[in-house]
Amino acid sequence: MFPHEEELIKERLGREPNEVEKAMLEVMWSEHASYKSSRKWLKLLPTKNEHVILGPGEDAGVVKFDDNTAIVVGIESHNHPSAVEPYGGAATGVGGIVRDILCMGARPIALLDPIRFGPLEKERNRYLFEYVVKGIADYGNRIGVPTVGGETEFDESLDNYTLVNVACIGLMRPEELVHSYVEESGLLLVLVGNKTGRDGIHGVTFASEELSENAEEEDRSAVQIPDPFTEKLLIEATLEAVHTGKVKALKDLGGGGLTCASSEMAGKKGFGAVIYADRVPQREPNMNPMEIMISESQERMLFAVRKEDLNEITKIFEKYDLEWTVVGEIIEEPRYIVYWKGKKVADLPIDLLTDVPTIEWKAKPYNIEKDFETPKISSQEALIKVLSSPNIISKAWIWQQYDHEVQGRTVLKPGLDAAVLKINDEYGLAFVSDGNPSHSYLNPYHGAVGAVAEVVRNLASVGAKPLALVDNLNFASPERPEVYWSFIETIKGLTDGAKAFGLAYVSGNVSFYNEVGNKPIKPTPVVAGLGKVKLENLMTMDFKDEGDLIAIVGV
Amino acid sequence: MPKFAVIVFPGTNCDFETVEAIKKAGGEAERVWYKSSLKDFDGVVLPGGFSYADYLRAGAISARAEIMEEVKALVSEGKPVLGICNGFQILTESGLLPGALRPNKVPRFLCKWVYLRVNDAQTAFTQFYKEGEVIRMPIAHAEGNYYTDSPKVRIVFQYSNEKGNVTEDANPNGSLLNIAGVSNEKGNVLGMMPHPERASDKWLGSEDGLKVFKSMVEYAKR
Amino acid sequence: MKYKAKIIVRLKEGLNDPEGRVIGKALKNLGYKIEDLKVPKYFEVVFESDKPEKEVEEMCKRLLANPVIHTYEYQLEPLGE
Amino acid sequence: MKYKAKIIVRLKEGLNDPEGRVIGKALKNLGYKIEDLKVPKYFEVVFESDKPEKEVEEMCKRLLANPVIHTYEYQLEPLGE
Ligand SMILES: Nc1ncnc2c1ncn2[C@@H]1O[C@H](COP(=O)(O)OP(=O)(O)O)[C@@H](O)[C@H]1O
Repeated sequence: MFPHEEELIKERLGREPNEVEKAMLEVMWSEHASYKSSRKWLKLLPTKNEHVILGPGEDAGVVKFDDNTAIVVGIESHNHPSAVEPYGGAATGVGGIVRDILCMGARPIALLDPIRFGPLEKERNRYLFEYVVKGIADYGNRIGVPTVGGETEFDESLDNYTLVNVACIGLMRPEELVHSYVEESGLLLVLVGNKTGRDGIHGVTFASEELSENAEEEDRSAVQIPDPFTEKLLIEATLEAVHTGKVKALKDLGGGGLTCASSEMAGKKGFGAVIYADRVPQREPNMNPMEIMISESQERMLFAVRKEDLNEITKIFEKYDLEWTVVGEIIEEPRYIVYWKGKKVADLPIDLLTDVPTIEWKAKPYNIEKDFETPKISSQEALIKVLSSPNIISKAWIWQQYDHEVQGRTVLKPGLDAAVLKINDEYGLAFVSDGNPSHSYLNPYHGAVGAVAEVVRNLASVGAKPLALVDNLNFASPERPEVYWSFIETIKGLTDGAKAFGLAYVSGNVSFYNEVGNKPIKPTPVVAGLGKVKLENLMTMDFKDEGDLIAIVGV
Repeated sequence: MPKFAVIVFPGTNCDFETVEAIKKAGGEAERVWYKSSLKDFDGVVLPGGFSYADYLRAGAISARAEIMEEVKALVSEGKPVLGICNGFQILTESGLLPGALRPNKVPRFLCKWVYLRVNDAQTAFTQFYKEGEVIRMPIAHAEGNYYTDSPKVRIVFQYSNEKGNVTEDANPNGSLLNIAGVSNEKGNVLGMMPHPERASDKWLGSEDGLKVFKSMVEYAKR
Repeated sequence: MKYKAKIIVRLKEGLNDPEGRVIGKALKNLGYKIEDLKVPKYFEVVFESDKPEKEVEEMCKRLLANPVIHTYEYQLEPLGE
Repeated sequence: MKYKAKIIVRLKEGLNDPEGRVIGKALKNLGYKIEDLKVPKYFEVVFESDKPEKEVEEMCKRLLANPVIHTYEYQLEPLGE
């Protein structure tokens, strides 16, 4: 939090926040939770058209496929955690986006993994690469959601670092959509899934003596051990609960933990919440209310249900051996109140948590485009160089570690222009992601337009008509004027690109502060797209018959 | 119509598509949570997935579940019991089939399409195939490396090349004798690592697997 | 009484061990002179029992080891009440 | 000189341990009174070295353990030439 924000909080609250309140505010006012540096610009993106059932604003977007079928889609980054602990970071990244899809009431049916690394010549980069892939494989495979495509890129600028983005789609009947906010008071808040530990409580946010005795603890708090076993049970139990029609609101616990999930759930339509923090099942001894409220322990979901339905819903959790607890209640008054062993330890106007002012940083254009001289090598040499580049070679080593066939829908499998999933006997859904950071670095506007165009071309290449887009914006510190400028240019490019094709963004994600040894990463917008294709019209890129003519179309 | 239980353990994940394949083959099928009973079923399928996340050894914990006692009873009544992938691992771990499934020779998960040679067309699950027939379907496993020292095993499927030759190159996981599927002596219990349910729809790349289910349904009618 | 059992489950002699081989090779690539590397499974179990020997044996036989491919050994130490 | 190192790699205290939890529960279901079950990683490495201590330390740090989530310990015994 910046000093002027602390001042503002004091002013709005009329007093100093206490320790627990301060911790919750720190989390909610963080860039990650509040989108304070990006929100203003994201508003430029087109988000509505005839395909969009629900645009950005909740855990994932919803797209109309046909009258009886809706597709839920979202994308997430897990860059920092994966750079520290690639296996756990990448795996929990998968877990997080899958729960985002799940909490709209949809069954997750496919994943894409755009991943980026430094050059493979270095031991550390190889380690990051191998374990990011293993983390995605182990998690996706164990929860039975196929990873059907992605992108893999190696670039000097990512030495010692990694960008791990994951997109997920889910399938549901439109009438089963569950929102992430409540529209009535008196609902019980039920926390389901894993016990809460000290995961994800960052050393940077607190004076260190409050957090832990030694420095290693702080590292440790940045990583989490993935638990796909519990996640799979959560998927099945949640869908069964949703089918009862008695889940009034649903959210997963991600960044910001219980504080974020419950305050957003309550505050969106002006309600409040009371949380009894001591009721939260704890994995570690001697946890305090602050730790419990902001812990980012994985594989947890928050349900809002009416009192009279509690029994029916919790029986489902018990069937799946999932631990559940009523941790609080929705109240009429728009306040956020936390109790600990009968004592009130936090009491804030709820909008102080959910209504965070935006920040506009200084933006400064740069121009590094210059004329390019064609290297003087033979075309044969050039061809071999290109074909043997890790960026071009087959990615089969990766996707063969992913169960890309589970659930029995994968019609076009990894290795083609886009994956296609069978949705019914007649139609399939095409799914693809693209990004070109080197292009974006040279010219962020054109790089972004290019990413959109590439998605659209890849969808068209398999015979699909584009339906909707999501975007994941991986950038360095927005406090760097050049970075902030490139971010704004990127948004403009994404906007114009989508408008040119009549497309809308239904969800997205922003990840700032991606820096390697104090050097900013290249602007890295990743765009993922959905398309609808009649199975009979499917097209693949292989040449079909001898004697067929080959043509190039375009400029 | 014979009715099959498709048993769902915590972490099973091929249950829905397995039910679909059985229905397509002319049988009735129901997902059955592992805490329930197998009364009124004419056969059982243990589908693929990661029961108990493969912790300890793939299939080890599910094999000790109470419901496996009922499965054993059905087996001795002569009813068909099919284990696919994780289901195969559960069958060996529970002693219903001899041998063990060990980590692949390259100890990583491997998902790809393979050819299989049908070595035994006399079991409850292969009667619609011909001996020596070559079929195509995907594998997706990390522990599919079959090992046994028991002579009491019928080799039903072997990894082969496109022509049906059982070669070293065609062996994806290091299995003894390229074994991809085995049955008990009586032929009413089959375990196989490849996924016939993923090769039961023309859009998914092959319908070669459907005959496993058709054979099983036919057998259960007797 | 409470006990702690340290249980090691090994592959039977003669069975190949892909996991040990791969990790051994990775260490060789890092420059070490590895002659052999094994990755037995190892469990530390704290449990309450009147007949600890018998129960540890059972746990190994019934679940922790697979007699087709494994042998096992263990150490048992009393932890008090 | 040749040495054998027995290396145990543990998850740090407080971290979620789904594997230990699930296996422990499976033993409970079989009727044992399990209070705690852990599944540390365990390696037996035979290697040739002049500075065995230093090299085992390195192997742990570089490959076998991840210092962010693991602690490790080892025993080293000389095996002769
Ligand atoms: N990390 C990954 N996971 C799964 N599939 C991948 C991954 N990386 C690349 N692929 C697949 O490899 C194929 C080629 O990818 P890419 O080189 O990015 O394609 P193109 O250059 O044609 O856009 C695509 O089918 C893509 O989905």
